[in-house]
Amino acid sequence: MQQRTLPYLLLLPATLFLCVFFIYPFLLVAWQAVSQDGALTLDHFRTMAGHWKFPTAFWNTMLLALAVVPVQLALALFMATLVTRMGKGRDVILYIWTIPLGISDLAAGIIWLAIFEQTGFLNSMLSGLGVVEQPVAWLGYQNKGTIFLAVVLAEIWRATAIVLVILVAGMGLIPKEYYEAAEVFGASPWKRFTRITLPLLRPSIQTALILRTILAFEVFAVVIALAGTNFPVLMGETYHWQFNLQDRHVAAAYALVILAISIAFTLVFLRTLRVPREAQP
Amino acid sequence: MTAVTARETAVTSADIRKRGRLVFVATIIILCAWVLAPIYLLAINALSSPEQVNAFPKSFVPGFETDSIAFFMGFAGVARALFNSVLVAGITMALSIGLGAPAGYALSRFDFRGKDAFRIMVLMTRAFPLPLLALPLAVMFIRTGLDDTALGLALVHTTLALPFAVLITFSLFAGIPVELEEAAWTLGCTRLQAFYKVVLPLVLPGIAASAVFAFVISWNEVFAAAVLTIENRTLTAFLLQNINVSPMHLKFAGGAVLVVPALIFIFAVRKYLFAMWGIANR
Amino acid sequence: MAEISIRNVAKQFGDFTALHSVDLTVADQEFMVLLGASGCGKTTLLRIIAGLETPSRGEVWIGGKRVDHLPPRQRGIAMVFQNYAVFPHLTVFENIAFGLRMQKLPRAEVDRRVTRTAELMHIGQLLKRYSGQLSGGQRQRVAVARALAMEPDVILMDEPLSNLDALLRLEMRAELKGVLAESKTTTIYVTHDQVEAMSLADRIAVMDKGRIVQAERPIEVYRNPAARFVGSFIGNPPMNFLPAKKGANGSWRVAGVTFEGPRAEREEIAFAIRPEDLSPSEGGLPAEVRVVEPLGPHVLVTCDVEGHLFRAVLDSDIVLSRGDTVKLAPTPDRIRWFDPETEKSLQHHQ
Amino acid sequence: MAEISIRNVAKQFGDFTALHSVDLTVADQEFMVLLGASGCGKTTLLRIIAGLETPSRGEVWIGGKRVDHLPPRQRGIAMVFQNYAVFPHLTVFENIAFGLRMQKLPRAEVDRRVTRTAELMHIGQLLKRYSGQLSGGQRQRVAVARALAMEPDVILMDEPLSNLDALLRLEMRAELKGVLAESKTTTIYVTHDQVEAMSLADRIAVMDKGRIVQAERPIEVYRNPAARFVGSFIGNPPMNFLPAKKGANGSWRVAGVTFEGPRAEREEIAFAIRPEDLSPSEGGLPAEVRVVEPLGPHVLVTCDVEGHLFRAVLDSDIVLSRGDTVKLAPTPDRIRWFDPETEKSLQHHQ
Amino acid sequence: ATGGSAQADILFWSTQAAPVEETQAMRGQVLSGFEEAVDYQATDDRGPWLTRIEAELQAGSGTIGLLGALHGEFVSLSDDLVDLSDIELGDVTVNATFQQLGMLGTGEQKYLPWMQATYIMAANRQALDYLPEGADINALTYDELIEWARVLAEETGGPKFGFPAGPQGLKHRFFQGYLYPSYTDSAVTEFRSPEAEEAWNKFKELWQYTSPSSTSYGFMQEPLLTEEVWVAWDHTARLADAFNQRPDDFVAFPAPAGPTGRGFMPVIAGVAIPRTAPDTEAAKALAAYMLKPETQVATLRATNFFPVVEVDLPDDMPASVRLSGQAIARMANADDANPSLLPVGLGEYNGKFNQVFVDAFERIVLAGQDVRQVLDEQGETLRSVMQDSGAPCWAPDEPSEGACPVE
Ligand SMILES: Nc1ncnc2c1ncn2[C@@H]1O[C@H](COP(=O)(O)OP(=O)(O)OP(=O)(O)O)[C@@H](O)[C@H]1O
Ligand SMILES: Nc1ncnc2c1ncn2[C@@H]1O[C@H](COP(=O)(O)OP(=O)(O)OP(=O)(O)O)[C@@H](O)[C@H]1O
Ligand SMILES: [Mg+2]
Ligand SMILES: [Mg+2]
Repeated sequence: MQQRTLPYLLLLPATLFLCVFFIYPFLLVAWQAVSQDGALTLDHFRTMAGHWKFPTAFWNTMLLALAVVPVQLALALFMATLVTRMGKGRDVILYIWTIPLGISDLAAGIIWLAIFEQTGFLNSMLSGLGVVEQPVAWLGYQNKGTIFLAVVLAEIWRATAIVLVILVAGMGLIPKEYYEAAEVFGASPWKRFTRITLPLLRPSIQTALILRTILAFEVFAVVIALAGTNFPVLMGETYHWQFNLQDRHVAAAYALVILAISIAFTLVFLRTLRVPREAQP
Repeated sequence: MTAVTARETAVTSADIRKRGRLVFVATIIILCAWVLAPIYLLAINALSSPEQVNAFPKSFVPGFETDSIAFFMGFAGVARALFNSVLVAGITMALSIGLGAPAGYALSRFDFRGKDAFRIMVLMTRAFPLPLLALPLAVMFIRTGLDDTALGLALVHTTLALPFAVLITFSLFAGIPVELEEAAWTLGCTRLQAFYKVVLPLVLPGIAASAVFAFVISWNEVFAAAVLTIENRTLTAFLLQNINVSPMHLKFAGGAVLVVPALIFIFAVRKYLFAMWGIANR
Repeated sequence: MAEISIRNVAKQFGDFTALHSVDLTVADQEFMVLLGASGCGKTTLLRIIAGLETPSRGEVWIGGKRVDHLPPRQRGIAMVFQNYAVFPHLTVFENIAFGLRMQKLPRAEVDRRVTRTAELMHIGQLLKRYSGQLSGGQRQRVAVARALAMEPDVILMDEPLSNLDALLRLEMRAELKGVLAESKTTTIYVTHDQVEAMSLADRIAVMDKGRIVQAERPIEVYRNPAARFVGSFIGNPPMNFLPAKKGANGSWRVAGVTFEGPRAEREEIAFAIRPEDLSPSEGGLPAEVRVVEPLGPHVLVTCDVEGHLFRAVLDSDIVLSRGDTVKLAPTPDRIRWFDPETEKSLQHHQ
Repeated sequence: MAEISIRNVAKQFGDFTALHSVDLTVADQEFMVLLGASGCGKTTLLRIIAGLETPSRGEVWIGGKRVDHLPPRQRGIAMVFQNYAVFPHLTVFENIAFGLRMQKLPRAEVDRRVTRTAELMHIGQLLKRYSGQLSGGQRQRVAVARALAMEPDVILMDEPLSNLDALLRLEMRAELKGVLAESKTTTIYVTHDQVEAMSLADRIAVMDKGRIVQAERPIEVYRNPAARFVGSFIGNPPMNFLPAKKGANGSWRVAGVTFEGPRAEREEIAFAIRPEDLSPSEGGLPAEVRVVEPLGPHVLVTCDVEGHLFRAVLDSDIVLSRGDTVKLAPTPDRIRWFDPETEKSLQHHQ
Repeated sequence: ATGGSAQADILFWSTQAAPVEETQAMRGQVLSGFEEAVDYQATDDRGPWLTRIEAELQAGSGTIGLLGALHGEFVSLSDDLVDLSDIELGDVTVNATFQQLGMLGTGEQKYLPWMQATYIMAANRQALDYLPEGADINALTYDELIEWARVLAEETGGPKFGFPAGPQGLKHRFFQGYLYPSYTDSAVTEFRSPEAEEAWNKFKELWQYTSPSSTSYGFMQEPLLTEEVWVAWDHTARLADAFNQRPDDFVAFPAPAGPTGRGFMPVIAGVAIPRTAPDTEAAKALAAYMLKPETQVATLRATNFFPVVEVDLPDDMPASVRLSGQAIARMANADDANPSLLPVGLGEYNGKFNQVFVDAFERIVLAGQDVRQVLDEQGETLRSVMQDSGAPCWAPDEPSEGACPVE
């Protein structure tokens, strides 16, 4: 019957919506990246790529995503597994773990800055314990390593909850009977995790990974708060070109680069974590 | 196996269980601490006087000074901004679920051409920096009169929240046996009714997750809110957009004022987030 | 009027053909039982009738109306799924009431129907439970009750009693038959329990590898299998087959014994007899006993007749043991003959 | 050595007591069949043995070792789940291989065992499919194959053949019995098919409402039910019961006919006879025919004896129809008597 | 009038006085005196501010009545600003230089100067003990500053000089208006001169004794208050909190001098009216109101920005006004004073112009790249910025014909 048209009907509202509120403005902006005074040009990309900060920003962004996303996934999986084994009090624990969800990246940046800044809580604690005599400049420009670490920690703290919620919701849908069968057939808790949870959770993992990776490529506020300009990232550069340098063309080029790497990673996740139709429950 | 070794194994395994339990509880506590410690620090700072905030070494107990918080609460228009925020977040939630859930359903139940293209399109909205889109959107809104309305801002926030709604509902719909739906069809449901009566309750966690994300995204979004609302500022645009250039104690107080409602919201929906019907039989 | 007519329906799953051109008509109010080996396509056929699966070819008519393009809910059917599909988020009561609520029946009527069907299925005391708190058989009964409560024109049941104990099943079977007859429902009922099939069916349709081989009254199917498959499939234990070589004057020689048989052009055909149509008697087929199994009032004797497996159900009084040789004489009018190539019956009236 | 011993096990689900103090010992290599009404606690008992459910009370011993606190995987068991629990994300091959891979068996051995058990279950050609592409019966066979491939000490099967057709079931049953005997596996097998129970079991344990009522050899259970429930539950159709009033000289009057019976202090006890132990004969119990159902070689006659439901399985030659009156004489040594209060057998040797 | 009131409010869209307390003060103490309700919306984040106004300009209709921003922020909007020369200011005397700047190199009054500030030095009194022999705090040289920073770093256990090099920090102004004029008497022409090289090397030296957290400082008042830093350079408004909270613990003093004088630079904020303003007349009235002496004083209290019109300051001004006022006066009146103007005529290239200095800083000081090479490369960038914008030189560079050249 409508079998063939139904999916399109279902997608229609979202598609129309996105066409008006995303695709249209997006095309306008994208056009700026590849044009100058109405003529096609790649100059803006050249300007962008030629700027001395571009490679740093690019690799910093990648590095950050590579450091943050896998840890978040692992941590969230771990937490979600703990959740499924909890009895009483699960509600409370879950709530606590999802608290960072409600905290904006700006606020998270403030919080973590309060920890890492020179007169911050970390130094207060360390000097209180007598570990250090002088407050350490964790975020000083020479300490690229600790800056990176601080950003990674803050990002992990802030955004693991998103992954956690997606995974916990997904885990709740896995019928217990499969765990029971696996258990009877000799699977240790670890094996049950790798052989049952992970494969059956594939759609949720895929979703979480895609969303997190995309968000990781857009990280901005936390980095600015903690690292300032010491740790340039693509999104920060985009912002900078758009508003401080007021070169919308180059800013749009940056945005397209962010978009391109996001799509590339998304495609990888879509392919590698695909669940064949026949293997769906 | 002899009885002796049997007893031994029984004992040791009971022991292991006890130890495992301990490790389990300890891990949970550590993780809770990891999450709560920064929040606690935020609370300390928000509840301290400016001097305490700027002191070194810092105190790890709050000074219980509510001046900074009171400063924000005393702002004229806070109540209205709060109302706007809730309104915008509410519309965003409704729109993103209303638009996203059907799309997620289509992605999970059908194989059709353009499926991946659609997914990519949805994700692009998330992968493209919003500040660049704000200008054309603002122009469009000013021209159409959507400017400075809760609906207008909610539309933009929906663009941000929609990918979450689509993907999350998709991944959870994929876990619901089609057979339950089929049963509903044979019992007189249209596809839509089956969706609402059978699928939706079962993916309640997914819906709740999407709702939370939509809410939180809208709640915390500053840029579009700052550009697209003037009279009808949201609380975030009202308080947060200048927080970076405000003195420390106000930064924290402002942060805290913004965090609390979001936490209340999550608290309110938490039980749906993890509602489990035991699709499993037992 | 809810006659079901399936015309030339086929179903492919990728390369695999689950149904080859199926034709079947179920008369209004008829109780049709579908029997067939595991994987032969019974569920697929039901799903096509219900509209849950689109046939690759062919037409489905219900009540004189072509329904191929109608969604399930507009076909006036109810279905019991092979694995129940009880909604996990609803109580038993709400599960049973589900279809009724869809029809917007008044609350009192819903209550009445739910209570009635639940009582019928002996799950009246479980109405408040969720499916996760039910045993397998209880869940299955919820599925049946849910379909019955609908009082549909057509009901499709896919092994609805398979998880029930014999006693309950016997009861349920009787109740079902009564209720469905009373409500004038046209029924297609898949079962693998032949006793059930025999006692419930107005007609039995036997399926084999995606085809319907015979669809007739139970006794016909049992006594006069249209094809060798039917004979071997129906009856527990199944019919025995032995090769018959052409003898003189249109007679056939089976394991050294001569029988009158049909005229046939072939040199060799198949002789068939049901295990319970055998009795020990001189002049019978020589059989060497392999296994003797008690079946309550009878014994099932598995023997070897000229290298062929041969079973007989004999009175339990007869004492036999492994290695004995016994002569088993078939009741003459129960002997059937089959063409070894087409596997069709050689005297079947069709 | 894998003797299973269940001692005083009870299980509560909230207010509901699914098992009351169950005691059961299954000897090493024994094939124990568990029979009981739907919802009586069979699955719960298996799950407790497997370690999937914690008993509220009592102990479980396997192979002389107390296993209450061991996780399922350390109990040396395999299980066929009532609803199969075939992993949807694995092919049939990988499903069957699952347990073997967990044991880290060499690849060749895994292949060998999977292929062998798959062939045994007639699903050799489906190895590449996913469970979503299987019919109900096929899925069930995958579940059985998965358990068999483990070659465990103890195998627990929860209605493993319920979704198979009679023929296949007959075959599977024989194969199962053979394989399990060969591998010296201790088996607990839940079924509601009494023929299956009779032909497979070394012993049958009959459960009623969370209690084990009798656990003895099949023929004992059939012939000498320890309790009225057993008689009425086992046998298809079940045993008939009629009230018997004390007559003169320790005889009992049943529907106007006098029988010798046990000595008992009571004024009224229950007379019981199996339907197939009746034959039409003068001096039998007067029965009014209500329904006549053909069952292949026999007819099931449902009658009314003094207002009580009464069934008889008679030769199909006898022509009867509704409303006829027939005298049904019980075979004397098959008559059983029960205490109406305790419902225990009045001559049972225990 | 705040957040939300009647529709007729004049929307004052500003990048200044963004910190919440200042915004509050602007609304409550400055604008409440105006006859009509004013909706004062301030954001420090250039993004939303610019996006909004550009959107209104593109859409051709808007809600913004009055724009408040820095000189540099108006330059790119120049074409879309209404001429304000017809505003009746009465007997108010506006600083002529600033008024001239407000024309943005055109013939029209694109913006009216609104308030001014500058950058000065601040120090914790404890630091004064370490002042090098013979150094006068009110007439420091760069060498003395470096020495002072060195002594502080060595004797107090860690660097105590602080510099706002964070993302919100105004570091580029230091290079444009302080370091370059002090060493090269130029900001553009001599960008890559040997003197410039020396200047950068000096700065590198200073940086050695600069708190490494400087790269995250936006406002120096906080590190001063936490005593992470004892000596700092920053915008007066960004030091105000320190002075106000602990007036007795801090001193304010002029920026240091170099070989070519004591370079310093004013900060000018102005008010302008976009062509899309809903009610230009009302906006003009508001602009005029902003320039009234009373308003200017109130603004000073609220924002720590000084008046641009002639006023008599009352005595009860906050500590910050008192302290920085003195320091500014000393700086401006110093014998070697070498004031720079804000860039004019850069238009949309304003940001890129600043970026040249920021990049030079990041490369030379933070990344430790070769000074000569960086100056050559950044010099090229600067040259193309100047050429593309066509902006002529401004003080202290010699006036030029056409685009200001980079030697
Ligand atoms: N989680 C639960 N909560 C409450 N009652 C339960 C729960 N699980 C099972 N029961 C009840 O316990 C009883 C025993 O269940 P069990 O599954 O063992 O029955 P069973 O003998 O296997 O029945 P069947 O033959 O129908 O599968 C049933 O009456 C069932 O309703
Ligand atoms: N999605 C599918 N893809 C491929 N083959 C399928 C699919 N669904 C069913 N089949 C095959 O089609 C055949 C018919 O399946 P069907 O479920 O109709 O069998 P059935 O007669 O109901 O069997 P059972 O008695 O075991 O339930 C089976 O051999 C099955 O393996
Ligand atoms: Mg089937
Ligand atoms: Mg069960």
